[in-house]
This record gives sequence, C-alpha cells and structure tokens, in this order.
Amino acid sequence: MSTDVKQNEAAGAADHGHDEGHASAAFYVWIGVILAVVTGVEVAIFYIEAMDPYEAPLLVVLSAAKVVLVIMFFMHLKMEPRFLTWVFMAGVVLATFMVSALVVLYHVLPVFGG
Amino acid sequence: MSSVGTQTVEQQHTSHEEDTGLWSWITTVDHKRIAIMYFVTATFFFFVAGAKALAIRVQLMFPEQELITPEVYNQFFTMHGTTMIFLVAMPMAVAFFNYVVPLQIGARDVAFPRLNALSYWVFLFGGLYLNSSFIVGAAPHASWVGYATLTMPEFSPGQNTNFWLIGLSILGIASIAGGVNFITTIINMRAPGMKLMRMPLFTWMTFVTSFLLITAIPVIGVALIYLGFDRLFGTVFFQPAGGGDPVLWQHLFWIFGHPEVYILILPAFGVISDVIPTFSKKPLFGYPIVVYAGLLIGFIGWGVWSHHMFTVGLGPIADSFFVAATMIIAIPTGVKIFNWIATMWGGSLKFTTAMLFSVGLVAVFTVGGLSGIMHASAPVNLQQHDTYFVVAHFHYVIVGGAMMGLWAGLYYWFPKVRGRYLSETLGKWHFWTTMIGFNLTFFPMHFAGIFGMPRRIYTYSAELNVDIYNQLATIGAFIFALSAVIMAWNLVKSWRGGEKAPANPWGAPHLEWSIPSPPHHYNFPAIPTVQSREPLWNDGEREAILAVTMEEPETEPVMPNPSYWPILLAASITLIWALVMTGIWWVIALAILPVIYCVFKWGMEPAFPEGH
Amino acid sequence: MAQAAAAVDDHGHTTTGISNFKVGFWTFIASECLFFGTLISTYMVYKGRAVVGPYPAEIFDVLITTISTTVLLFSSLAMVLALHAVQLGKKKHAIMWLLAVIAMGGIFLGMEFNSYLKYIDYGLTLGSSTFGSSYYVLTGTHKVHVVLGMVWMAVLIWLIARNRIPPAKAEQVEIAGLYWHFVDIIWIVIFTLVYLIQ
Amino acid sequence: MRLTMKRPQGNRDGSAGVGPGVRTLGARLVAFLVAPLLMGGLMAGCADEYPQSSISPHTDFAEIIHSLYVSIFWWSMLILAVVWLLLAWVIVKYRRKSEDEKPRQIRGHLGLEIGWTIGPALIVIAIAIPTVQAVFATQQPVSEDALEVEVVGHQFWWEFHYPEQGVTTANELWLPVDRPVNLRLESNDVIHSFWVPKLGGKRDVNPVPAVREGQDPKYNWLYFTPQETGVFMGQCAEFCGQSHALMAMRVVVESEEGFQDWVDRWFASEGAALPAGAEPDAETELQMPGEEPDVQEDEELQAVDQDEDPMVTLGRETFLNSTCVACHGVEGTSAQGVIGPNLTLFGARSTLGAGIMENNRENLVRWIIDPQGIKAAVAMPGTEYPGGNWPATGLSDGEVEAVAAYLLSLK
Ligand code: HEA
Ligand code: HEA
Ligand code: HEC
Ligand code: CUA
Ligand SMILES: [Cu+2]
Repeated sequence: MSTDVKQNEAAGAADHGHDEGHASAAFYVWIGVILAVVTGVEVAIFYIEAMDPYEAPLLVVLSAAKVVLVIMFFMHLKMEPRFLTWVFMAGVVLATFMVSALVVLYHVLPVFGG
Repeated sequence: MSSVGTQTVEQQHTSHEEDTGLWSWITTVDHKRIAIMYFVTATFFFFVAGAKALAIRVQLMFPEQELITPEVYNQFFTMHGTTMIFLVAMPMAVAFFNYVVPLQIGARDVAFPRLNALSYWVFLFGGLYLNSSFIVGAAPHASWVGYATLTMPEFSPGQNTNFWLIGLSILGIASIAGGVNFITTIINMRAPGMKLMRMPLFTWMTFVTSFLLITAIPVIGVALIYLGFDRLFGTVFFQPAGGGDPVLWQHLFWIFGHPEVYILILPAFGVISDVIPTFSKKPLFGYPIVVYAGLLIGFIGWGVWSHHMFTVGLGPIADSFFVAATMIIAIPTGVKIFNWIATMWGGSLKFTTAMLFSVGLVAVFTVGGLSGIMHASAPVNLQQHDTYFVVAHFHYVIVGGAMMGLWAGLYYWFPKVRGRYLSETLGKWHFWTTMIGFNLTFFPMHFAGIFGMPRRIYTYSAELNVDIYNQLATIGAFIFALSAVIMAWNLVKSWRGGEKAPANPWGAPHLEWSIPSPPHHYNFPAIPTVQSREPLWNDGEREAILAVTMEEPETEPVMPNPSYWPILLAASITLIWALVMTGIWWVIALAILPVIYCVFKWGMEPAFPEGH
Repeated sequence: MAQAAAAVDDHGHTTTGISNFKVGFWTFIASECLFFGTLISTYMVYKGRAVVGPYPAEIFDVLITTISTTVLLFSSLAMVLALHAVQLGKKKHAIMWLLAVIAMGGIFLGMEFNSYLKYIDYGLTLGSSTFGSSYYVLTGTHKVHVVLGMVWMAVLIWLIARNRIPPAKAEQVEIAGLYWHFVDIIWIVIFTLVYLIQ
Repeated sequence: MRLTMKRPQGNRDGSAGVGPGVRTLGARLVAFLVAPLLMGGLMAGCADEYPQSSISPHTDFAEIIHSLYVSIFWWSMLILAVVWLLLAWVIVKYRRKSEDEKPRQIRGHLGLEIGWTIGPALIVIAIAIPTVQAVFATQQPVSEDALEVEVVGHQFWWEFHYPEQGVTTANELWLPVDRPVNLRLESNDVIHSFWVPKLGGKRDVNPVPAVREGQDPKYNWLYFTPQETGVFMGQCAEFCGQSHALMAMRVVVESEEGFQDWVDRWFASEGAALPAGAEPDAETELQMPGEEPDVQEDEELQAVDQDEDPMVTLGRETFLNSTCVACHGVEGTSAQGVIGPNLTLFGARSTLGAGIMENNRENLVRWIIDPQGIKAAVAMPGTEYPGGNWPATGLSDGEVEAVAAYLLSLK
C-alpha cells in the first residue's frame, strides 16, 4: 500500500488531473449501453437451459465486470489517485472474503462431510 | 526560542485565551478537548465496570456463595465485559488517537472536526443509555457475546437484551464515524514531507485500527439488526424452529469480534513503539518491519474468527484452516516483540513510568499471547474453551496489553496535554500495584480453568477444589483496584499541582513535541516540513521545525467554528434508537424528524468563520 | 513569520490534493461494502435452506426484475450525466438529469414494492422462513439506501436551483453520485446472486 | 443455599476412593506453586484432587488432547523463557547511567529480522502439524460397534437416550468401559456444551435448525472410548442462562456387565422395589419405552407386594396422581412425561438436580417443595410456586415425604 501512496505524493499535491477525467457525455452513454447489454446477456444465460452448468461462474464474472465498469467510469475511480482504490479495495476484498468464507463453510464443506 | 526545554507554561499563554466555560466544552470541535472528554468518560466507565468486576470477584471468592443472585451476577459480568470493551478500552484508545495523531502528523485538527464531536457525543449517550438499563433493573444479561438462542425472546424476555443490542448499535455509529475520520486525517492531513513511512508508529497503528473499525463494525451492526428483527419483528434469522441457525450469529459476531480484539491491542502496540525508542534514545529497530507486522496482524486478523468456535462443530477441515490462520498471527506479533527488545538493546534505558508500563506490557502480553496459542490448537481448545483459562488469556492480553499500553501513553503524553508532569512517584506506585494486582488476579485463573472451572458461572462447587485460585484472584483484584485509585488520584493531583513540563520533556523525536505544552488550540502556528522519521533528533531539522512551531503568529490560524449541532444530533440519534424499544412504529417515525432537522442545520452551518 | 502567515489559511490544503470529503466518503463506502457483504452472506448461507415455501424459484419473476434493474442502471447513467452538466455549469440540464434520477429511483422502488406485495400474497413474509427474513432484510436495506439517495438528490436540485452549486463546487454532486452508483452496484450484485443464480 | 455435594466415588470396584485431599491453606499454596509442573502433566497422580481436571485423561480422546497440550505447553515455556531472559538482560544491562549517554543509532538488521520471523514460524509449524492431525483424529467415529447415545441439553439438565437399549435417563450417563461411544448432541432450547474433562474435550450442544423434508439435520458428535471405570464429573460449558452454573452431570463408567445390569434394572425398576427374593414382574421387565403401560393404575398398585414400605406405596400413588407425571416418566408406570428428567432408577443416582447436590431424602424433599429456591429459573413447579407453565403442585409436607420415599426406592 505504502509504495503507491508514495508515488502519489511524488506526483505532488498539485491540483491533479480532474480535467483529463472528464469524459464526454457520449462516453457515459456508451458505458450505460454496455451495462444494459451485459445485463441482457446475463438474463439470457439465465433462461437458456443449455447454459445451466456454466451459469453460476459466468454470471458472477459478468456482474463483476459490470461492477468494475460502474466503479471505474461512473465513479471515476480510474481517474482518482491510486490509494483511493486501495481504500475501497480493502472493503471489497474483505467483504468478498467474508461472503466466500461463509458460503464455503455452509455449502461446500458439508459436502465433504464437514 | 533556542531551548525548547526551558519554556514555561505561562510563557506559552501570551497570545490567546481560549474559552473555558462549560458551553465551550459542549460546543467544542477541537480534537484536543474531545480527546480529554473521551479519556475522562472512558476512565469513568472503567471505574463503573471495575466495580462490577469487584462484585464478581467477591461473589466467587468462596465456593457456593449466594451474595448476589444468579440474575444479577449475569447482568454484572455481561455489563462488565460490554462496558470494558466498548466503553473503556476502545474509547480510551480513541482519546489518544484524537489527541496525538493530528499533532504527530502536523495537522491543525482532524479531517472532520464536527463529525469528531458527533462521535464523542454519540459514544457518551450510547454508553449512558446502555448503563441506564440498571436503573430500570433490566441490564443485559446474556454475556458480551450475546449468543443466540439465549437472546431470543423466548429465553430473554423483557428489555434486557434490547438495551444491549440497541446500545451497541448506537456505539457502532460513533466507531465508524471515528474510523472514517482518522483514515481521512492520516491520508490527507499530513505535513509536507510526512511520508507514510515517516509516520510515527502510533499514527500507523491508528491507521490500521481505523480500517479495522470501519470494516468490522458493520458486520456486528448487521448482526444486531438481525437480532433486533428476530426479537421485535418475528424474523427467524436465529430461530432453529424456522430453519435459522444460531451458529450464524456466532460467525457474524466473531467476524467482528476478532478484528475487535486487534482494535484493542494495536493502539497499545503503537504507543509503546513510540515510548520505547524515546526512553532508549534509539530509533525504533526495524521500523518498516514493525509497520508491516501491524498491517499483517490487522489483515490476517480477519481470517481467524472461528478460533472462538472450535467447540461449535464446524468439522475438521474448517477447524484446521482456522488453526493455521490463527497461529500465523504469532509470527508478526513475535516480530514486534523482538523488535522492541532490539530497540532497547544497546540503548540508554530510562525507566520512567511510561517506560515501565511499556516494558511491563512486553513481558505480560507475551504470557497472554502464548495462552492464545494454546487456545488456537483446536483440540486443546476443546478443553480450555469457556473456562477460566480463557478468562486468564484475554485479561492478560487486554489488561496486560491494551490497558497497560494506554497507561504508558497516559504518562507519556500527559505533560503535552497539561504542561505538567504526572507525579512519577505516584506513577511508580501505580505501576507496581498494577503489576502485582494484575498478575495475582489473573494468573491463578489459568489453574482454575485447567482444573475445570467454567466461566460465566455465578458459583462453583466446593468439590472442584479451585477455591484457592479464586481467593488469590479476589485479593489481586482489590490490589488492582487500589492501583486504579492511585492512578485517579495522580490525575487529579497532577492536573493542578504537577511539576511543570517543557515542550519536549522526554527528548522525544516526533512532531507533537515540537510545540508548546499545552499546545495552542490551533496546534501549529505554521505547518513545519518533515524530512525524516525522527525529526527532532536531527539537529538541523529540529532547528528548522522549532523555528516554525514555537513561533507566536501575529494572526492566529483560523480554526473551525464551535457548534452545538453535534451534541443535538447525537441526542436525537440516541433518542430514535432508544425509541425502537417501544416497538411502536409511528413513535419511531416521528422521532426521525429531529434527526432530519439536525442534519439539515448541520449541513447549512458554515464550518469555518465567514470568509474562509 | 511570512512563512507562518502563509500557512494560516491553508485549511483547504490536503496531502493528496483531493478533498477530505471525497477521501472520507470513499472510506465510508468501503465500510458499506462490509455492511452489504454481511447481508449478502446471510442470504447466501440460507440459500436452499428454507424449511417451508414459497421458495425463490416459485415466486421470482426474473423478467420484471430485469426491467427494474435496468431502470436503476440507467438512473446511474442519468446521475453521471447530471454531474457532467454541473461541471459544465449547465444548470437546467443538471436539474433535469437529477429529476430523472429521482424518477427512475421511484420507478425502481414502485416495481419492487409491487413485487413485495405479490410475494406476501404467496405467503412469503418476514417470519415465514429464513428465505423470507434474509430476502426482505437484504433488499429492504437496499431500498432504504435508495430512498435516502433520492432525498439527497432532491436537496441537490434545490441547491442547484438556488445557484448554490457552481461548477467549482461540483464535488458535492460528485459525492452524491458516488453514493448513488454504489447503491446501484449493490443492486447489480443482488440481482445476480439473488435472482439469477437460484 | 448450601449445596451439599457428593464427592464422586472412586472406582466402582471399590479400590481407589478419594484420598483425604490437600485441604490446608499452606499445603494448597505449595500445590499452587508447583502447579506449573502439574500443568506439564508431571503430577498426574494428583488427579483425584481435582475431579474436573482437564489434564487427567481417561479416554483416548482426552489422551490425544493432553499430549498435544503438553507439547504446546513446553514450546510456550521455551518462548516465554527466551523473551523474558532477553528482556531481563536489556533491562539490567542497558539501564541509563548518565543523561549524556549517546547510544549507537542502529535502525535494524535484516538478518535478525529474518531470524525472528523464521524461528517462530518453525515453532508454529511444529505446533500446527500435530494439531491438525489431532483435529482429524478426534473427529472421526472411532468404530462401527460403538454405543450410541443421544444427548439432549435442556435448561438446565441433561437427557440421555440409548436408542439401541431403549433406555432414557437424565443427568447421569452410564457407559460401559472399553467400548467406543458416539454421543449425538442436540439441544432443546439454547446452546449448552457437553464437557466431562477427564473423558475429553467439550462440544457444543446446539439447537438443530429445522430442515426441509429430505434434507439431513446437522448434529454434533463426540467420539471416545472410556478406558477406566469410575465416576467422572462434568458440567455445562456454554453460558445458557440463570442456572448455567448448576448444570452439572456425572458419567458413570462401568464394566460391561455392570452396564448391562444397569440396563436390565432400568426395565425392571418398579420391580426393584419388591422385597428381596421376589421375582420382578415379568411384564414390566419386558416393557419397551413409549409403549402404553398395559396395566391400569389400580392394578399396578395392587401388583406390588403388600410388605412394601407404606410410605413408598403412598408416594407412588401421590406421584402418579399429581402433575408430576405431566413432565416425568418412570418406566413401568403410567408416568410417561417427557418434559423433565426421566426418573426411572432415580434412587440409583448419586446426585440430584443435574449433579448439584447429593441425592438423599432431605435434599429431595427440599427440591420437591421448592426447586426454584435451589436452582433459579428451573422449569418445575414447587408445592407452593408455579413453574414451567404448571401451577404449584400443592402437595402437603407429608405427601412430599412419601413421594421422596417412593422416588428413592426406584433403584
Ligand atoms: C487485546 C485483545 C486480544 C489479543 C491481542 C488476543 C490475541 C490472541 N488470541 Fe485471544 N481473545 C481475546 C482477546 C485477545 N486475544 C478475547 C477478549 C477473547 C475471549 C472472548 C470471549 O470469549 O469472551 C479471546 C479468546 C481467544 C480464543 C478463543 C478461546 C475460547 O473461547 O475458546 C483464542 C483461540 O484461538 C484466542 C487466540 C489468540 C491468539 C492466537 C492471539 C495472538 O494474537 C497472540 C499472539 C502473540 C504471541 C504468540 C506472543 C508473542 C509472540 C512471540 C514471542 C513469538 C513466538 C511465538 C510463537 C512461535 C508461538 N483468543
Ligand atoms: C477492557 C477489558 C477488560 C478489563 C480491563 C477487565 C478487568 C477486570 N476483569 Fe474482566 N472481562 C472482560 C473484559 C475486561 N475485564 C470481558 C470482555 C469479560 C467477558 C464477559 C463475558 O463473559 O461476557 C470479562 C470477564 C471477567 C470475569 C469472568 C466473569 C465470568 O465469566 O463469570 C472476571 C472474573 O473474575 C473478570 C474480572 C476482572 C477484574 C477483576 C478486572 C480488573 O482488572 C478490574 C480492575 C478495575 C477496578 C477494580 C476499577 C476500580 C474500581 C473501584 C475502586 C471501585 C469503586 C469505585 C467506584 C464504584 C466509583 N472479568
Ligand atoms: C413443568 C414440568 C414439571 C413438573 C410438573 C414436575 N417436574 Fe420435576 N423436573 C422438571 C424439570 C424440567 C426438571 C429438571 C430441573 C433441572 O435440574 O434443571 C425436574 C427435576 C426433577 C427431579 C430431579 C431429577 C434429577 O435427575 O436430578 C426430581 C426428583 C423431580 N423433578 C421430581 C418431581 C416431582 C416429585 C414432581 C411433582 C410433585 C415434579 N417433579 C413435577 C419438570 C417438572
Ligand atoms: Cu447449559 Cu450452560
Ligand atoms: Cu479471537
């Protein structure tokens, strides 16, 4: 963590790139469209029976992609200093860890007889 | 201004007189005053919870005694544990965060001064609310871990458990707000040149602790919501008959609970990582390693919660995982211990009270850590879990670790706060009565536990033959109580009559010692530039810094406005939470109006005087 | 002394160059991750464990939920466009987009409450099973967040209308946006884990 | 309340009773000071002095735990010694002698850092490997022909079912020596924890969440093989409410024959009240649990020998005709209640009220008159106070005496 923050500091406290962060309205609309399309794909996967075996992993990946898109572009995290990502990731990583750990404890381990 | 050491208190108070009336304290947003209020409140609760501990010890002094009824006993140990953890150890650490961190990083205040005041008032009201349960005779009685299904309405009718769950959720708000505040402060308010890897260890540990706060508290927050819903709205989260699993409560509680214990200990580690180098006249040995070890403890601490649940029946695979994760924590903790010793090695050790408490911590905490390792071995845990062996373990790490660390901090920073020393004579008395009383109280508990005495029992059979250990513990507890009284006496006495202290009484290296004692309300007339980890130990750097920090500015820095909205908002938040107990929805709905009003007024009130 | 005087007015200055407000808010969002993480874990833990029906497969209408989900997604788009407009000083546009955010949030809530009513008809209540408890508390908490977001947007509209948010203060809208997008993200996760992966 | 506890007897064969025990303060202080050695297991001989000691193993399970504990204990002592010696050394050696001292400013040493990372890491591995082995070793059913017992925790007593034998008893678990047992643990209300230290570690007794049809409920298990006969003390080890402190139990480990004899007596318990020489009632003996008794109450009473102590007869009548039977069962009678402890062979129990006091007439009378006065929040009515959703039993002192006599006659 520290190294990244140091880089930021090296970059200086100067008013850093808000301007480069301003994408055009069209760009945002595009992102919105992509999000909608991915949602469509997800729902399609849900309905197409042939996809059933891959359903769970595919859906998780797709929705993760959506989440990343929103965070990077709508929330401009991509444009912010890197350590903001770290702060946020601390929460995301721990939350993901917790969800997975509990799912494993309750749904996976019992399959192996505890 | 050549010699910092000779400056007197009077000289420092030439330019500015602060308001000192009650109103100025109520409306203050100054981190230093908030710190003092935190400390005083936490110390008050320490006596409250300590008194309960004494009652517990008296009841347990002899087998088969009936001095207090089982119901009252249960309320006592529940409120002892809850109060000590949430109203003593945590807020006392927060008191130090508040006072010290801005000074250490060269800031005028924390990032959100009003939010800081709000945290304090919410904490105070939450604590008072929790303790008001005694007035209505319905104090929480289901232990500080509140296991379902004992907390379900069938087994805990009445308001007891409602007080507990509502009280804790109120306190959670204060903690999360505090965590956000300190993370932002440390990320964003450092003096020029104060790189992360130049921050004093105490600031570092505050940073890690704050992360633990903002991540762990939401988990128990949700668990408390479930509990409240189960009790008030008939959900079945923990109701076995409805398919709910009471063990889920344990998971959620300990996912919070284990990071919580590192919330308690890391600040203490931070304190002594600052104190030991100062009194050894040597920089901290292996600074980056100690920092990383702290980060690692905080991080791994997230993956070990089920070591509180080895008896629950999770199965061998889960048990093994949690065994491994838990034991790994011994390594970074050990690294810290060895680095402290190495710092002292070859140093010039001066045993002030602060140093005594720090060294005492290293000696005593290790005992508690090692009994932790014994618990961490799942099969061994099956014998030790829920016995006095565990009680011994956690008092060793909490009292011998967290509390002793904070007391070290108290003696270390008091001269900064007050411009006067705490009496060293009384300090040494405090230390030695603590050491003797503490060990006499908690060491025998190992034996009581090993020989089969479960915890949370209001009486025990004479047959167990553990009376001697209980008697020693009870005697120890009273010696320990004496130490607490000595501390309080020292505080009261030295506040007015202590020997005057200069700006840097200990010859310490960090920024907080570069300003007058007590500091101006604006801390730094101008913000100094930092060039190293021990700025005041490098001659050139020190001169440059002191030239800035000891200066009397012609115009004082502009500080945030005082505000009464924090206390009003805190009161209305507490009110709405407390009204949940009534279970009448429209009362609760109405009570949201004052909250909205306060938030609105808060938002509209300028944080700084006009023109800033 | 000159040095000191210069530093007197520096409370806007920060180590990293971004405002405290923004850093603090991201920190708060990190905390919220754990909040919703706990709610979601609980739902996942109880998945497939409800003792009595109705079970998810019997009552969820994925098509309807897809529509409400898409509406919420587009509200995020409206939000970012509102911010864009504020940054460019286009007051009218900004108000329009913010109204759109509120409207879409409202549609989302309306559709969701409608589904709630249907589920209750099917016999799924807070106390009927672990599915009922964990489902309603998870989605209900999300809805409370949506409502708070809508209130926040309304306040922003009021401020913009009174010219209190010039482009220089666009950050106020940006942060409200962070909140709104975060609430949207949570719904993306809920949509997948609750509705699609049954 | 003064609990008059009965010390557990020694081995059933009568050989080793409880020694006089070290009772004087001085002797105990000595015991206290040498206790660290004791923790290492060097003084296992002292075991009897601590009837609930967790370092006095009497089963394979407890044995595994104990040896693991001993090894971790010594590792810890080693680490503690190192830390304390280093600390003592620096405190003594580097005490400040003059204020002008200027120690060398050493900032760190990579080799040392690596050393004190790897050293503890190795110790951790040395502890973790046998731990994991023990984790797996102690969580497998020990053998196929194990005796299965269903343990049900209640606020604040223990219920034991033997599905194979068809026996139900309470608060005193009888086990045959050298035969593996599998305990299936389940709670009726809140979480309890089954813990008999000398027989091994504890395991929580959880309420089992309801499951959908076709799914398996999840139970906790404990597996061990008692290796010695004797009476072992145990206690609930999970806080379960007001009388958690008073939720104890005894485990009676008997020889195979002794155990079988106990089972037989269980089915013949009413017959056991017959005068010596009389044959037990064949019908009662064969009675299976849960089956309706095929004799009417009156006949039942008539079937008993006329020489019986009239108190017992009166007690039986009173017992069977009062609310007691709503909650208590006695094998071979019309008493079939299941809410409270099964009282068959009650007279053979050494303790009363879930192991908290000696089972004698005086205590029993006190118990029946006012159970809640002895044990807070007990779900049983007294003669004058209601309890467990039942009104006061209203028995007179004489009736109570009689009921007590009857219950104690059930051996
Ligand atoms: C300040 C608070 C604090 C701290 C720091 C710790 C630290 C540790 N704790 Fe403790 N713990 C509590 C507070 C704390 N604990 C509380 C409050 C409870 C009870 C809660 C309740 O039930 O009410 C508890 C309970 C508890 C349990 C559950 C017991 C039970 O109920 O059955 C366990 C089990 O593993 C455990 C383990 C540990 C371990 C392994 C550490 C480690 O972090 C310790 C690491 C330190 C060392 C090991 C010493 C120094 C290291 C060296 C010198 C290096 C060499 C060492 C080795 C190679 C081993 N703790
Ligand atoms: C910060 C944490 C902390 C601290 C400092 C302490 C401090 C002490 N604790 Fe403990 N304790 C816990 C946290 C803490 N504790 C927790 C979490 C539990 C578990 C609860 C549970 O199971 O749910 C517990 C449980 C616990 C038990 C087990 C109860 C049981 O299981 O039945 C015991 C028993 O002896 C005990 C004793 C003590 C003693 C003697 C002190 C002493 O150190 C206290 C010394 C302080 C004083 C004595 C203050 C001075 C007071 C006076 C001079 C009194 C007069 C003054 C006034 C009235 C104003 N504590
Ligand atoms: C509401 C149900 C209920 C009724 C009615 C009831 N009991 Fe009980 N009884 C209990 C419960 C529950 C316990 C276990 C209490 C405990 O130890 O925590 C108990 C315990 C006992 C015990 C001790 C058992 C043991 O193994 O230690 C005896 C003896 C006893 N009851 C006798 C009686 C008699 C005699 C009556 C009638 C006069 C009676 N009970 C009526 C519920 C009941
Ligand atoms: Cu049952 Cu404690
Ligand atoms: Cu822990």
